[in-house]
Amino acid sequence: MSSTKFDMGDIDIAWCPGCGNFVILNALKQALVDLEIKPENLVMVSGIGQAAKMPQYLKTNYFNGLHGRSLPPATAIKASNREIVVIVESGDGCSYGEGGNHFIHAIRRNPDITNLVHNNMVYGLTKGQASPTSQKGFETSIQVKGVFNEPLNPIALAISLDASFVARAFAGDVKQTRDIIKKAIEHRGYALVDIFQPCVSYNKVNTYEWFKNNTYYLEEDYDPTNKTEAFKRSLEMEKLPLGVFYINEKPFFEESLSVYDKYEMPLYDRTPDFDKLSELIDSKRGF
Amino acid sequence: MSSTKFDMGDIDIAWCPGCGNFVILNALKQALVDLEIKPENLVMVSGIGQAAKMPQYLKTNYFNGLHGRSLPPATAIKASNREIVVIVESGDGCSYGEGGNHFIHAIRRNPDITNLVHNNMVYGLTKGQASPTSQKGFETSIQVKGVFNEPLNPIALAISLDASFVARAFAGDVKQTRDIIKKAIEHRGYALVDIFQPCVSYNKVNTYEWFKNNTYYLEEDYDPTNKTEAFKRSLEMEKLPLGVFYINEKPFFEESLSVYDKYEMPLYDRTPDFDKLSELIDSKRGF
Amino acid sequence: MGIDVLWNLKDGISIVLCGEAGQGIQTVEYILTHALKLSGYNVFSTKEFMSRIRGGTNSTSIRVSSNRVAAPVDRIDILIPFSKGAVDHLKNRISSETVVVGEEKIFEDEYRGDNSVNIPFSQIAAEAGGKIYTNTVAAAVLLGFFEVDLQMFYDYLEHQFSSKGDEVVQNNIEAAKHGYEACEELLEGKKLQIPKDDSIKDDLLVSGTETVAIGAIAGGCNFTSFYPMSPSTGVSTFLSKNAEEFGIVAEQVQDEISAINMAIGAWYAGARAIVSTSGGGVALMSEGISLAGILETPVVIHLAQRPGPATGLPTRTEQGDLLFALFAGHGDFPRIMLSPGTIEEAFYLSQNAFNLADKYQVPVILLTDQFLVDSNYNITTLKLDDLDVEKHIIETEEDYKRYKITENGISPRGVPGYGKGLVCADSDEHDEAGYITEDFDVRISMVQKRLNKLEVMKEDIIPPELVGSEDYKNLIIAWGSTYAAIKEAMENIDNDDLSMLHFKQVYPLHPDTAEKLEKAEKLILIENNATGQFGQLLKMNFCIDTHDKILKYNGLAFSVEEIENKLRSMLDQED
Amino acid sequence: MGIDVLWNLKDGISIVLCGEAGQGIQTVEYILTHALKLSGYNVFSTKEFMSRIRGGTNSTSIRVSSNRVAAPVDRIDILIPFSKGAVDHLKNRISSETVVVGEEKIFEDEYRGDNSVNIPFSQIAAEAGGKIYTNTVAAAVLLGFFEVDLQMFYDYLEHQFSSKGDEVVQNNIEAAKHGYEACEELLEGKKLQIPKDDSIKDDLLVSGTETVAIGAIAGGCNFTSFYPMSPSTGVSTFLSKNAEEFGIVAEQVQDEISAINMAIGAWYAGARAIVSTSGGGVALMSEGISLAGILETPVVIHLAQRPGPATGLPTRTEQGDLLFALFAGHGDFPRIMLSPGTIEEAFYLSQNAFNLADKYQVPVILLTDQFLVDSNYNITTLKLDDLDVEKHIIETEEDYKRYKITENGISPRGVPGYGKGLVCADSDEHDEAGYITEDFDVRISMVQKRLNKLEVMKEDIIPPELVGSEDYKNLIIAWGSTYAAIKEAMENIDNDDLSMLHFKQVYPLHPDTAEKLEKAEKLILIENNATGQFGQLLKMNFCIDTHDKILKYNGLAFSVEEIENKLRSMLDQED
Ligand SMILES: Cc1ncc(C[n+]2csc(CCOP(=O)(O)OP(=O)(O)O)c2C)c(N)n1
Ligand SMILES: Cc1ncc(C[n+]2csc(CCOP(=O)(O)OP(=O)(O)O)c2C)c(N)n1
Ligand code: SF4
Ligand code: SF4
Ligand SMILES: [Mg+2]
Ligand SMILES: [Mg+2]
Repeated sequence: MSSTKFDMGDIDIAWCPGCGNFVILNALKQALVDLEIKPENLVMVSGIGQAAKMPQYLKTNYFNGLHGRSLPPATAIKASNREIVVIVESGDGCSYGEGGNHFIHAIRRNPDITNLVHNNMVYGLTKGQASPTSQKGFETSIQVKGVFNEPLNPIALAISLDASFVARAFAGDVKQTRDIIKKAIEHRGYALVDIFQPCVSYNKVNTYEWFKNNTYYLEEDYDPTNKTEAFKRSLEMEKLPLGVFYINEKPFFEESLSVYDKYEMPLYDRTPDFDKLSELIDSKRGF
Repeated sequence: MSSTKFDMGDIDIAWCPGCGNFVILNALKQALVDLEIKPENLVMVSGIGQAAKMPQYLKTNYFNGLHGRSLPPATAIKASNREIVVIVESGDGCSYGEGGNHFIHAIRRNPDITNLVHNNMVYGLTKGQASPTSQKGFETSIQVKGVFNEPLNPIALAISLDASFVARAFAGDVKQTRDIIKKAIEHRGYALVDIFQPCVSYNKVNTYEWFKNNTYYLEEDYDPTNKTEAFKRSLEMEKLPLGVFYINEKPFFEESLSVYDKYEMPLYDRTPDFDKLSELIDSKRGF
Repeated sequence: MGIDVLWNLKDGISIVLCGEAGQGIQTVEYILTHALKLSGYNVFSTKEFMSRIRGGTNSTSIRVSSNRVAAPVDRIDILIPFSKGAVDHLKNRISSETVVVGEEKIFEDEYRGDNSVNIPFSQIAAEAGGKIYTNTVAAAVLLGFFEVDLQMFYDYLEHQFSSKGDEVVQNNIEAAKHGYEACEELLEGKKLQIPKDDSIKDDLLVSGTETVAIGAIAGGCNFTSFYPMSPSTGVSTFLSKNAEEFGIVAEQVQDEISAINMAIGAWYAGARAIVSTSGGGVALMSEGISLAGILETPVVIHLAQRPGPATGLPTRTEQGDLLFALFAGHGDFPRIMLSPGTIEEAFYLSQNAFNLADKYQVPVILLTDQFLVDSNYNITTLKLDDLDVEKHIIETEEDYKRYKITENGISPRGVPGYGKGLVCADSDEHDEAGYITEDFDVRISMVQKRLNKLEVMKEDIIPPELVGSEDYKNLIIAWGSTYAAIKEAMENIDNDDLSMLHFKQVYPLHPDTAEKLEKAEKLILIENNATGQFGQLLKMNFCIDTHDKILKYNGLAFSVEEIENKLRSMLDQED
Repeated sequence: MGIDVLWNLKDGISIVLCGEAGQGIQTVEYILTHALKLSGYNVFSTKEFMSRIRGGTNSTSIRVSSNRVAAPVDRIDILIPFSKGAVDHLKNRISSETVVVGEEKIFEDEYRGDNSVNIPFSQIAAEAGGKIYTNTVAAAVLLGFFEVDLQMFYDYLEHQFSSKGDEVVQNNIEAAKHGYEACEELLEGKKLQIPKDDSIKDDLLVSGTETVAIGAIAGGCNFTSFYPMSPSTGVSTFLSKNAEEFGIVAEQVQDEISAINMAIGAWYAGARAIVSTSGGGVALMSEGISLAGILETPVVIHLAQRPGPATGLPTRTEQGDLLFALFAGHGDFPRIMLSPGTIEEAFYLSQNAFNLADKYQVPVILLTDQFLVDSNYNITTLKLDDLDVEKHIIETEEDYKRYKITENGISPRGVPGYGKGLVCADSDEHDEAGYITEDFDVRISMVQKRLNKLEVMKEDIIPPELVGSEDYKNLIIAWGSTYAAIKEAMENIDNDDLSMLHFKQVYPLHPDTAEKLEKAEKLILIENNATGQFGQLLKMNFCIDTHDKILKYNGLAFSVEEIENKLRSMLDQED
């Protein structure tokens, strides 16, 4: 891949050789370049995990917070400075396990951010336990008899909550992944991209091969604005569809914030109006 | 209503006169009597809120835990003693706000418990803030310009996660509510009953009247085993359907627990096998 | 005796309103305190109430006084019962001097002391147009005891009810008139002789909740994320209501974990954020506080304490979260903890919290409690003149390093999008540029850099206030909201050897503290908790133990008499 | 010199394996330590590794010794580099006595001291069938230094690889043979002269992780809910693997909040539950700990510490969560905190934690750290004979009251479904029967009842261990996992005036502690954290300050030499 302004140069990347994360990194960089986003104007927000190391490998601003807690700071960053592009990137455990409550409520709140979830169906960084998306029967050091719980279907869940943009990608395909990411970033409102990402170290079931054999792209003429249809497609299990499942253009969070009614500038540039505050204080002299 | 073995006698109930919670209390007691459940054999588990005071008003065992945290202890109680009937009861804020992550993962785990959510579309106990199910535009002391967020649709969400039993009731109708609760308790696996509950003090929009005018019962011949259909019905907004939306019989959590493979008795009745443990320890003497 | 016992009162009077939740006692309180303040009386009010919306028994205690007062007393001069059980609820506070005023049928079966008078509030109201005017009648009756400008009251009613139509306004005014007249009849034209002072009319009448929130706005707060929790919700509500006016992003979120992580994100982006919560909320925020610690991101946390553990007594008061808040969050990192003694201080400390957080890039915890936030009284003003929103944000250069090692340990803080540099913040241990590192030496330098702030911030530590003479033998140690009750008790005792050292900054402690403690022969610790947590903190810091303790933990704040009696018996024992 | 420097070693040898994550260093460690233990050598191993799955540079330090050892040393006698950068990673520990053994091409560009020998591991492996046998070669080479029964090794290989087919087994054995021969050639038939002891062959070779988990099972643990988090995950993994065999409900849950609330629910229902986590997890559990406090529900929490704040250094070690854990959770309530000094103690304390929790109905926190849980060594046994699973559950009567006020404050604990009574547990303040109350007097009695346990539990406080003479002048104060390193350093120094007081129970502290501290002229605090947290705790409890501090907080455990040197210079200064 050609060099971009987001390249970090010769750094040590802590991922395993062959990991799907490398492809996602490339796809993202390409998307950012294509969209002409400036590094200074981007904040990557992540939780903790292998996927969550992503921001370290791009030359840009980042906020690498707590495991499971990437969406709240991301929402706040965007609300504090609308001029910034905010991309949240984390793993399936981080996003749907520890971070599950933020996930469902971020969908409801609909901030204008992009959420890339590296879904390797396993906990990578902590060495191979099941994640919320691990498939039934998946055996690990902990789930010795295989996973019993129903895997979480993030696509169906997001659609059920009427998310603004819902897509699925596969890290085996850098081009389409790049394109889906681009659409997600361009979309105004909360955009989820669940990315199938092979983990070569801990997931020997859901491999590149497996994903290739068990996925296909939604048809060209697929209409992503029909919710029930989108839901139906999200339930397909025999072969898992890839692409943009659902788009639901609606007002996004920052549009609801009165702070931007009169002024454009980000919050860091503001000071309180002491005259008004004096008035408020004085109002407490009366009834 | 006739007296039951669950009656507490002449106690001071901390709910407002006219609150929908009274009806739910009655419906629940009737259901318990009809199902011939013994007070000693039942554990009510709740979070914190007005709805969560319910267990105080029934003569039975209870575990009144933390706000938002009713499902984890409930799951554990059932797993520790399968002979006990476990009913979780809490408000919409408790269950879908603070407790959102437990909600989605309890659905996945599918313990054999019943979850009654008193959905008054408002935070009662903390005096009238919006809850996750508050409708758009709902004005409160905090949401002074009305609620902006998309209300959470618990029925759609539960179906999207393939919950085992999903129903909605309305506290204006004690009989049907009782019957739905009975079905939920009888169902083996996680059963959600979202109960529309008028809050006469803080929700002046979604009143008895409003619920009456805006709901109807699913048809007699409605088939609750069709997931896509159930989802579709869960999206109906003009009039909100009541009844059992979705039933999906599947193995429940306690069936996956090897502790009950050989022995029936609850965990409190067990002691570790020191002979086996000696063997385990001795195995550490070799390679 | 009846009403006559009241004529002895020269300095002030204590009025208690008691009834069920939902009966509108707070409306009566509001009218009474505001009308009296506007008539030139000092007023103070405080509430104790149950965790329910309707029913139960709640009370509001109001003091009207010649001096400024800010603390509760046990004494009740006039008790107005609004519901059955009200008089009984307060039986321990009823003395032979207490006059119960109200509808006899409400309290006839209960112990009501020696003096009670029947004023049929609801009947008067009914005559004026309906029982719904009962609160207006009650307020008017109470105003009848004082020299007040009634027109002001009528204006208020007009303003308040104009949206409900002329009839409602007129009925209210009618009810007020009749109530006032009923009182005049009862008093036979006499009035209470409590001195007024015209200058008071111009005072502010505010609650702790309001001063915390106004302080936040004055501190440049433009972001708040919160989850409702008694007794902290009022601050969030106030900020939400004023969000549009003052340019604040105010968002109720799904849980406290979101609240703190949002607030930290907001500060990272250059906003000034507060989270307002109670102990249980801070428990959930503990990991987030630790995050702020390693990110060196400022954040302001308002912790309005209530009695724990867990849900505890949700609407009551306690100072039980001091040590918990001090160590909340894993690992070693510095923080600042402030705890106002008065509602004025609540304003200044809340304002200052934002500057301190920004300057030192640490979490600042403002510890109040239900008593403080739910108390109201008149104060002369909240001065903005000398206050500054001190921003410590820099415009970044291309080679900007967020965690640059500097002499004093504080790395200039950039925000994304302002300047040419990149701002990389990391919850893992990181190098100067913010990237994850496992280098052992870098780790050491980062730990030292963070902890070094405890040194640097010494210059800004708010010294404890010495109340009383410098030549003390007995020194009371106190912090936070107990200030006024102790001070008033001390004034009553009037003992030259007795002073109080009151802490407004409870961590880090001022370095001169040890010296001041050592000067005393006897240290008397007064805390509204069960284990004397601040005493433990003093030991931990200075190896100095207190000799006596006055602790209270039933869910109520200290009354003046309680402290006075305990102190007197301690001081007596000495002789 | 080369290999010859090794012949001086009589008491023991320190071997370090260093390479990338994923290279299988742990396999070599496993073979080596087990084969040597089974041959009659004392062994100890400890790891330091990065937070990544492949790549980077990790090392495992192994000691083979005539005495039992349980602490790391800085000294390296034999260093086996498995990857480029390995030798460099350890350059500070390489001395003129260090022999680097391995493939020259890996370390030729790095500083490797004066003695290195080339053994082409991978080439030998290739000859035996492929590079994948490199680890087997390396293990065999290392075994070549010792007197070992090779057949045992071959049996292990056979057992280990039988599922992969005969060829793999044969190739492994071939690789092992060649490796061993290569070493014999190098040593010219000589062997290290470290004394063996046949009785060691029967020892257990276990890690801290294993002893904590086995202790839990011995304590009757039959429930564990957890969310993975380094370095605590091993305990959860062990329990999960043995869940079927020992009748344990072992469930990985969605987050730590679920974990603690489940565990509390399980105890409520009569199970015996543990949660295993690290500091960040306990931060999230803070509210749940407070819940256990007011419910008076027992719960056992294993806190395996790692350096914070926040994510910090996820795979490293520290003792930085002591004060945080002590005060985690809002409100005042008692708890017990245990911290093993050795892996045997980890077993006994883990077992005991369940009995203590059950007896006193409080949260019991077992504080370990990455160093302790990831260390392995041989111990004679873990004795079950004297251990009891002491259950404190009663069968309830019809009028059962969960929170009955009793003389000592402990209310007999019933569980639902066992007996005729009802078990009502409430996170609000409650009356004896468990129902919510706001009665002020009941509140006081419940607070006192809960806090009174701190008195009652004194009888079970584990006294600190005095290591060294009773007649000390200088007393080292330590707690938890630093035990062995300090003890060995003390043995090396051999100073009669120097003793150590080592705490295994860190809260509440044994009442005799003050007396023991006061006896010393000088107190030397040794802690693996930046602020001397245990020292602060001592001050808080006894108003006694320590004089000197040895603190370490770079993410690594103390080595023997480090402590020895620091102590020597402190003691020297004295003279
Ligand atoms: C509060 C908390 N709990 C647990 C952890 C440990 N932890 C770090 S990453 C991780 C899971 C990673 O899985 P995932 O999010 O799927 O990311 P991946 O490594 O697979 O990319 C866990 C459990 C943590 N850092 N913080
Ligand atoms: C951790 C925590 N946060 C906040 C609260 C305060 N709180 C108590 S009940 C409640 C909301 C109640 O709303 P809901 O669950 O809908 O129940 P309702 O009262 O409407 O029945 C809140 C926010 C709490 N007790 N604990
Ligand atoms: S463990 Fe899995 S997810 Fe992590 S870097 Fe390796 S291959 Fe990728
Ligand atoms: S506040 Fe609402 S929910 Fe609560 S008791 Fe009153 S009516 Fe019912
Ligand atoms: Mg993953
Ligand atoms: Mg509600």
